[in-house]
Amino acid sequence: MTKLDQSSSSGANGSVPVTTKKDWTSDQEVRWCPGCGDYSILTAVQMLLPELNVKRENTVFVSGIGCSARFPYYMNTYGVHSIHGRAPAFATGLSATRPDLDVWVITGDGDALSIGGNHLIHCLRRNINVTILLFNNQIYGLTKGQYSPTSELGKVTKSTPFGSVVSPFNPVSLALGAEASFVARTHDMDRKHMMETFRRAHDHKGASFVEIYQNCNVFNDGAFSQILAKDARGDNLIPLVHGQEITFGENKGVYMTSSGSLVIAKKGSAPHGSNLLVHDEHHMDPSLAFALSRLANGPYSPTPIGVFRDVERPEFGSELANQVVDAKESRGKGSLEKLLHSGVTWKVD
Amino acid sequence: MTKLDQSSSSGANGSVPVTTKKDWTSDQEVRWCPGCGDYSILTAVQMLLPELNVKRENTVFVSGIGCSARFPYYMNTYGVHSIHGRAPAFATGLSATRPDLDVWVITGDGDALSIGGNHLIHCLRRNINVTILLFNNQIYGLTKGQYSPTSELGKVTKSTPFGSVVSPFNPVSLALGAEASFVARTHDMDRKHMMETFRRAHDHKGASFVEIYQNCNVFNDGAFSQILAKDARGDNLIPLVHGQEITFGENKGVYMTSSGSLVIAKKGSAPHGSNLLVHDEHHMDPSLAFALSRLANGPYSPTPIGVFRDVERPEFGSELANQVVDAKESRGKGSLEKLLHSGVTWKVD
Amino acid sequence: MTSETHTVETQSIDRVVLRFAGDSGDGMQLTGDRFTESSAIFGNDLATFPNYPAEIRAPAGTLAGVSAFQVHIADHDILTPGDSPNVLIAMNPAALKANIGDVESGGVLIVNSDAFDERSLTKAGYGTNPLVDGSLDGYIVYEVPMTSMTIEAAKDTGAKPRDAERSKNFFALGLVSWMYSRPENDTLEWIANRYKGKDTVIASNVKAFKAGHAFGETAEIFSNSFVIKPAHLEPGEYTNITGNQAAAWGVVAAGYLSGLQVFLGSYPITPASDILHELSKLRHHGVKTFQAEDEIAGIGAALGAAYGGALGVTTTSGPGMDLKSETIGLAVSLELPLLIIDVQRAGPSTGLPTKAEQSDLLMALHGRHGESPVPIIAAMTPGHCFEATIEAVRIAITYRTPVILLTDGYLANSSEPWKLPDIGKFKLIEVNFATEPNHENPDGTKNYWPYKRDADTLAREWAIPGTPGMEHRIGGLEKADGSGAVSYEAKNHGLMVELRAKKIDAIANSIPLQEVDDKDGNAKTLVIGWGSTYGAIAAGVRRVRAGGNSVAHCHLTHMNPLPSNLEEIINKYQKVLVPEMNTGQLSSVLRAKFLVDAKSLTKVEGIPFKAAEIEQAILSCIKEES
Amino acid sequence: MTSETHTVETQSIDRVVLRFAGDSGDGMQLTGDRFTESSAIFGNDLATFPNYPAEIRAPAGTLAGVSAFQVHIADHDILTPGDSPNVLIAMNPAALKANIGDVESGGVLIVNSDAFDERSLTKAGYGTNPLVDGSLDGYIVYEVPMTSMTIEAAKDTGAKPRDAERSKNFFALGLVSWMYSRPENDTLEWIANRYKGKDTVIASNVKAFKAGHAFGETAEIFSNSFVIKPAHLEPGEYTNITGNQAAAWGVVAAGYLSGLQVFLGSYPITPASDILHELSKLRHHGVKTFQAEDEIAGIGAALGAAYGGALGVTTTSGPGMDLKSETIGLAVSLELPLLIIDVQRAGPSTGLPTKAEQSDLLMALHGRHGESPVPIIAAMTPGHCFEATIEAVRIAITYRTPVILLTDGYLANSSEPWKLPDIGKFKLIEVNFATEPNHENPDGTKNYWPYKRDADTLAREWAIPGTPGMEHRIGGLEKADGSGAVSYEAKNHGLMVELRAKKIDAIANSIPLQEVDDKDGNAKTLVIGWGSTYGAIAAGVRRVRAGGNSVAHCHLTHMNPLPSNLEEIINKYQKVLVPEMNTGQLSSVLRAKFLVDAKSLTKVEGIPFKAAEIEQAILSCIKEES
Ligand SMILES: Cc1ncc(C[n+]2csc(CCOP(=O)(O)OP(=O)(O)O)c2C)c(N)n1
Ligand SMILES: Cc1ncc(C[n+]2csc(CCOP(=O)(O)OP(=O)(O)O)c2C)c(N)n1
Ligand code: SF4
Ligand code: SF4
Ligand SMILES: [Mg+2]
Ligand SMILES: [Mg+2]
Repeated sequence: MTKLDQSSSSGANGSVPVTTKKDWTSDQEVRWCPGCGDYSILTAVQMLLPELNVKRENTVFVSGIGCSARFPYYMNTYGVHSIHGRAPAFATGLSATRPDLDVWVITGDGDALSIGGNHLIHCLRRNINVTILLFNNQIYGLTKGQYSPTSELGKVTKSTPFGSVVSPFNPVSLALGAEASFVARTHDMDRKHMMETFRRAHDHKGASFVEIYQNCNVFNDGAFSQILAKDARGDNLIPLVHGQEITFGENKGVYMTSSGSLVIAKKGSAPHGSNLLVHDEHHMDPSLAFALSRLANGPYSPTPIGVFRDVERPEFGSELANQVVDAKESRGKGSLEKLLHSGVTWKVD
Repeated sequence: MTKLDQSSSSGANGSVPVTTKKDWTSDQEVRWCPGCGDYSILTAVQMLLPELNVKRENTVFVSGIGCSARFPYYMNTYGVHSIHGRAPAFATGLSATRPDLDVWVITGDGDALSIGGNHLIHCLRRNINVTILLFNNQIYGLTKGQYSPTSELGKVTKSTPFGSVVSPFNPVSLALGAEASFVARTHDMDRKHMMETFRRAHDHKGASFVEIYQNCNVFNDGAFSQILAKDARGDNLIPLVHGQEITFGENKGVYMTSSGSLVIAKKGSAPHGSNLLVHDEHHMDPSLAFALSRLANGPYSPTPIGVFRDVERPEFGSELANQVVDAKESRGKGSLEKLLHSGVTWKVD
Repeated sequence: MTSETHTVETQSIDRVVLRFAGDSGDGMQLTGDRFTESSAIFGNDLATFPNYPAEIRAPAGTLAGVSAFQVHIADHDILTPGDSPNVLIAMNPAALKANIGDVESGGVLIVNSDAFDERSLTKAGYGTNPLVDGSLDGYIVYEVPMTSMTIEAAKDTGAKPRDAERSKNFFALGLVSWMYSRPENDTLEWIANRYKGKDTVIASNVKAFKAGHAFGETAEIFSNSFVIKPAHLEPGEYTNITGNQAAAWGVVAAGYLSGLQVFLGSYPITPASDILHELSKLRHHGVKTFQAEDEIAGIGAALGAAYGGALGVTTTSGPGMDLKSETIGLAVSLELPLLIIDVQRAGPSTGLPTKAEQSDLLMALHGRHGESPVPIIAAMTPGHCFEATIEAVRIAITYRTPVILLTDGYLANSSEPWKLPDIGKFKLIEVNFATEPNHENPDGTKNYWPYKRDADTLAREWAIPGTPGMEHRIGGLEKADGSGAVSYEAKNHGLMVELRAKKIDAIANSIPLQEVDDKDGNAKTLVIGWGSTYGAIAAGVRRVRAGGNSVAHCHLTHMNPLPSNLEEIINKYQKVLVPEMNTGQLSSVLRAKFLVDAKSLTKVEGIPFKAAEIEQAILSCIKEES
Repeated sequence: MTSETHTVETQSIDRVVLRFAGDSGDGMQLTGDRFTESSAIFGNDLATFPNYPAEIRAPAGTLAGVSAFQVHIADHDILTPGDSPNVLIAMNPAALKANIGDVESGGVLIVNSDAFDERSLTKAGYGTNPLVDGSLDGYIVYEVPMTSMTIEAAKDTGAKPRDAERSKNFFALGLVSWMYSRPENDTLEWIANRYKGKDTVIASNVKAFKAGHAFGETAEIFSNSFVIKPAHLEPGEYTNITGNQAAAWGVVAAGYLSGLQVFLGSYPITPASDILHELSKLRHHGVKTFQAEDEIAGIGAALGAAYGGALGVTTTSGPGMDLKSETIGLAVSLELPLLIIDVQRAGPSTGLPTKAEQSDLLMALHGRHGESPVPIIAAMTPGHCFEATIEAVRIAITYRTPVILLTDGYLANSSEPWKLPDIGKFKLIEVNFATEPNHENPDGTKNYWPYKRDADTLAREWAIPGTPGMEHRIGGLEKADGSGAVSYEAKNHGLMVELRAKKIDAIANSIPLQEVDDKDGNAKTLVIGWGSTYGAIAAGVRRVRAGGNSVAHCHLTHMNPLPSNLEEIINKYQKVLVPEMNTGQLSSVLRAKFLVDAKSLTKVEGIPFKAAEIEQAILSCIKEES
């Protein structure tokens, strides 16, 4: 019988072998539709991992159910394809007991925001040490095309043949409203941006939340084309870079007006009294990050991408581990013997 | 066999008899602990209802489980004490099929934000026509004192004897992040403010969300005393009034700085370039309302009360009803006969 | 291809089982559906079995990606989609490999020979080409270069070759339509309709279809075409219907029959989603549908609607049933009508989402904490889903109780010609909302007691919001008998548990006596089945009888309560055989209730029984008869 | 009150059943607990039964607000908290009214006469004062002005009268301690400890306690005090333990025995919350606890922890079990160890949250979609919850399976003197994580197949993250036997369903043979029970035997699989009686499995059986013996 010492963080201490994308690729045939945006996300992750100084055996991908949720099968790491919506819950227990592991959560817009919405917001609030990649294709792919919580108002799908009558969530706003300490957005057409965003998310201590605009070419093709078509990107992607003024396209920028609202304007023609905003990821107050998330009500007009928020706050697993250490120190390490004698006892002879 | 015509909104059209608080009070003995804040909320609602021009038979209170969830038993209206966390789901089906009813959802911080978090945010997003009163006592009352999603970091309870290690939700921020069209906060020490807030919530078309600071004098006594103690209120409650400058206490106000952050300052000593904020409930962009919700990270420092946001957007039940009307118009009213013949048919003789 | 016409004989046959198989992307379900529909209109009896492997799209050409559609057409009434196909149409090597094992020996294989290149063979896991290595010697093989002929046929349509190629399923359909003498025009019209607005697609599909048809007629490789005469079905008007569609229509019909507004709260899940889709289309019938955030909200909203006096319905499959269990318990306690449709799929957990199983019966009976009995109905055939749904709603409304309707993935997607029911034959479902106070207080005032019961049905009197003077509060806590006030009293709880159980048991008084099919009255072995195994069991029984033996068959639709005469029936037979697509769930119920040594025949492979399997099992029972 | 001491006789008795009853706010649970503990330390055998009515605080003085605590103390080993109290201490009219019906006729009533004013009598629903209207004539009534004497006693402590009044439970405790000759010092120390820092409270409690004691000694109304000698319990060290505490300790012990980190993911719910509370205190034992957002997250996190190699545990009651069912199914499919503790309460739905029932057995067996068998263990007594928990964990780890442990609200809160187990007697629980590849590929390379099984146990080889070279992916989709890769293959699914079932059945090989208590070997009637009815059944059996009759008793702990010799045992008897606090759940299992005509004795009233009820039922069986 072999017992593994789970407390030693072999990931951080042991020497990490040099790997390539291939080492992180499992032998399973990838089963997404040809042309699906999931492929490029997979590639970005498989290309990033060799750069992260982590070991395969200390890496776990946990997913729910959905097309995106097949992701773990394609990674040559530990992986769990759990049940619909519950990946954050599963990952919480794993991360809380195994701080030595790198835990990634792979989820879809239905998985994370419909059935799994509660686990997601609590995972963010608690700042569980996991990296959450939300593949947002604004549709249910796996179940063949029903609308999702990110589908636009009026969307016609199998379950809404007369058009959906409800407004979508803005995943970034929701995450910020749920106290998330790391919130970012990227998209499946830009591998470099994905890799950089995932790296930042991975390196963040606590829960990291990344919304990825992902094209489902079978059930929702072109959902993002208004902003992601090659020639649309310049005018429609607003890159967020910490410490820099928020500008994009031709001379456009994001301004804070004197009444406290954000507007997009050309340099020079911004409203009187307004200031060009400088992006501050590390602001403890999430209000500005939230305001940025409201610039666009979906991928149909200029939309910020990059890291909205990255702040430090207590992370669940470490805090729990600290309580164990502290309690052992203050009350003495427990033993079965001590446990049994911890109440009032009496002897009968 | 009597069939009720469910489409006629007797509440709005029929003449509404004059009632008093007593008419809205059921014959059930109230079973909360003496001194519980729930009593004053009950009174506020029972005093408000006679003023709302609604009928008892068209009023339904739906609750989940918790001390607060006993509320419906004390109202002489229709009422359902459902299961833990699910009141918004139940109310959704009721409201969507019975637009003639006034549906109130009574819930607690555990009921609404822990087990029921997902239903809550989706109910808000969908703008279901319900009025949600969240009794936030920052504790689980009914199960005798475990911490809740609004309990402060470090809270010592039965389930966190070493102190909680997670940050609470800010219910107002969460609701705004979930696209809520009406968001307000009030407290159990001010009947007038409660009544006014509930009235506004009731009159709003779509989902209204009201957080009520409620004292649980048995398991979390004094949770709000830092801001609600009689002598603390002036300096710690920031009343939000639409169209007015946000000021409170002695000459204090809420300012928007030039870098886009909100600060509280004395008049005259506000940061250079900052503006005293004028409250606009009806701003479609929820960013400022969100920023206001971040002024305090819990009831321990100056906290806005009143209506944060009140905007109009499509309401689920009406939209659904419209689709039915439209479809009947465009495709002709259905019948069983038509249904059976709607596919390809052939005859065998 | 020559244009000269050679003569082929047209032979009359009584039945054939065809299976179309290809890549998930090849449109096999569509092809099968279309072939089915034209056969239906032609007047054959038929049964279908779509079988797609996975929830996701597997890489083209792999075994994992194979999708198949089996259809059985006949000139007489048939019961199943057939045990083994007589004809397999295989669009690529993977489709051949995945399906060849099922084809009858000596059967016909029509293969798309263009697809048998090196790469595709390897992908399918063939070491050598089966078309040349002799491994298909026991079959009649027709190699047809479908891809190239399709591209050729479509070359004038303006479609790019890559797009044109996608019409090859219509080539296959054309060929098979010729072989089985199906009328061409239906299909041509259908194509024009379905692809309206996409002219190039219409053109290339039409060209491909005609080319396939022509190929059969002209190429000298087919010596026969066949005709299968219309079946002598009961006179009436027919439509072809799947189980999911029939269930959806059943819901709407029950809405009309009860006069209640229909509200569906549901969350998508295979293989139940099509009920949601179908009902979502029916706004002009006044149907409101709501795609909830999850299954709990789906049933929660349905129950809320029911509380308001609507016909509340929720639809799901296994994993969703797990999640609904707490709310079903609430509905039991509130005593409100609610229809829960569980389209069973293979479990446990995510299991095999597209495969059928009957493994949720015990969950339907016991899958909630506490003593919370609910009635259970099971549908037997695709068309029967309609009636079974109405019956479930009748019980729900009459007895104020949630009812679970069990169908499964096989019924859901399979279709059969379904005779449109005579609307007059359905009884109205009486709702009887309470509108007057029913209790007199000691002081002479009157009020409404929500838990006063009808003496016969034990159903409670039900008043809905909006009714003046009937305001009341109910919930999931135990209620005092009659008044419905919260009660923690010990004896009252015992009484309420008993009343709830008795009410469900009393339903047995309103359901038909169980029928037994015991042709000659000589049978000593009784086969008891339930749900979708009906066709296979009845077919197996026919075979046994055709072999000169006697056997009786009882097929249950009311799973809880069981028909009141079932025990009596069972006691008449020496042997009881219970075939189920699970590990013996009904069998254990019968054993516990009637202390009968029921023998289980189980198959838990995600696919239906074959008639032959049933036949064998019956014959072994018969052998053991004393 | 005079200070002169009158002499009272001290009479030796062998047992007494006391019930303390008062308002929810009166501290009756505390009083009962304290009396219990001092009796335990004194060496009596005992059993307790706390019974608080509602989850909420009802208005003072109403029937709904009455809280009671019953304790049975004896000089010999006893099995239950007693059928009917010999002595009732009633703090107000409501407490008297709610409990008088249970008191033995001729029993002793000690009432707080101060509380019998007009208002309180009306609140309790008394038309006339029972202390004067003669309705208590059949009892020995002691009227004690507890409130006023308490205020009087505490007047020098500085406590305001309103606060001092709250010490009146200690007055009652003092009086009863005197009556039953309990040592005073224990309690005085305990008060000092418990209220440390609140000097006024300590002072007034101490004064009240002493005043009560003195009152008994001095007031000339009590003619007797009693002594109940220590019981001859098995030698050893004892502690007084409730079922919830024992279960919590069992979890920690199992952690030590297996060497695994303990992780509890749970959501509060009555009556299970105390397990969460207890485990949350045990950080120094390395225990990590997590109050999740709901039950689904609680079990999800526990399963995640289990996947990482921790001992994953989740605790709940009925409604929470409903919600956990989907994840239990996932655990079945992942074949990971997981402990699920269901502290059963009265259902359906919210039901009676503080009352006990055994109505979740069939849910534990069948409450998930698909074929997903799980082992089930039931605890028999409060102390037995410790062992039962360890056994459940042993099975979970050894067989890589979720295990459901059933306790109930009665076990959860009742206590008994529990002999500390000899730690040496517990076997270590071998985990055997896999660390080396176990499969050789055709090309000679090796890798890890997560679904290779041990030939004996059929448990799969289990590697956890962090183990180099063992990386693998698993999920809820059906898996190929051995490799664990996703498989949609029909036969494989059948095989996996079978393997999972066989694995659970195989557990029967590792559990002890069922023991039967058939004293004289002459019994023709066998009583089979399970879970918390142990005490009542054993006591009933004793009574029957005391009456000169023979009866056998078997009490099950392993509910699934059942012990391998159970059928054989059952077949030895003519009659089988199955008493259960449900409508006959185990009974139906036994009927289905063994075709035995088991007779149900059911009680679904939220309260335990009385020994007398069991006795009666056995006697009627015996009468029918042939
Ligand atoms: C409990 C449960 N409910 C429903 C389903 C069916 N289901 C599987 S995936 C899915 C939604 C998928 O959408 P999304 O999360 O957006 O993933 P995508 O396929 O688009 O990547 C649903 C409804 C399920 N597997 N389990
Ligand atoms: C499914 C389920 N889980 C848990 C419970 C137990 N429970 C009842 S109320 C409650 C929390 C109450 O807290 P809150 O919502 O804040 O209401 P309060 O009592 O404070 O008003 C819990 C955990 C339950 N009844 N049902
Ligand atoms: S259905 Fe959409 S999301 Fe799923 S694999 Fe295909 S393209 Fe990708
Ligand atoms: S426990 Fe707290 S919230 Fe509940 S009734 Fe008592 S004081 Fe109010
Ligand atoms: Mg999606
Ligand atoms: Mg609360």
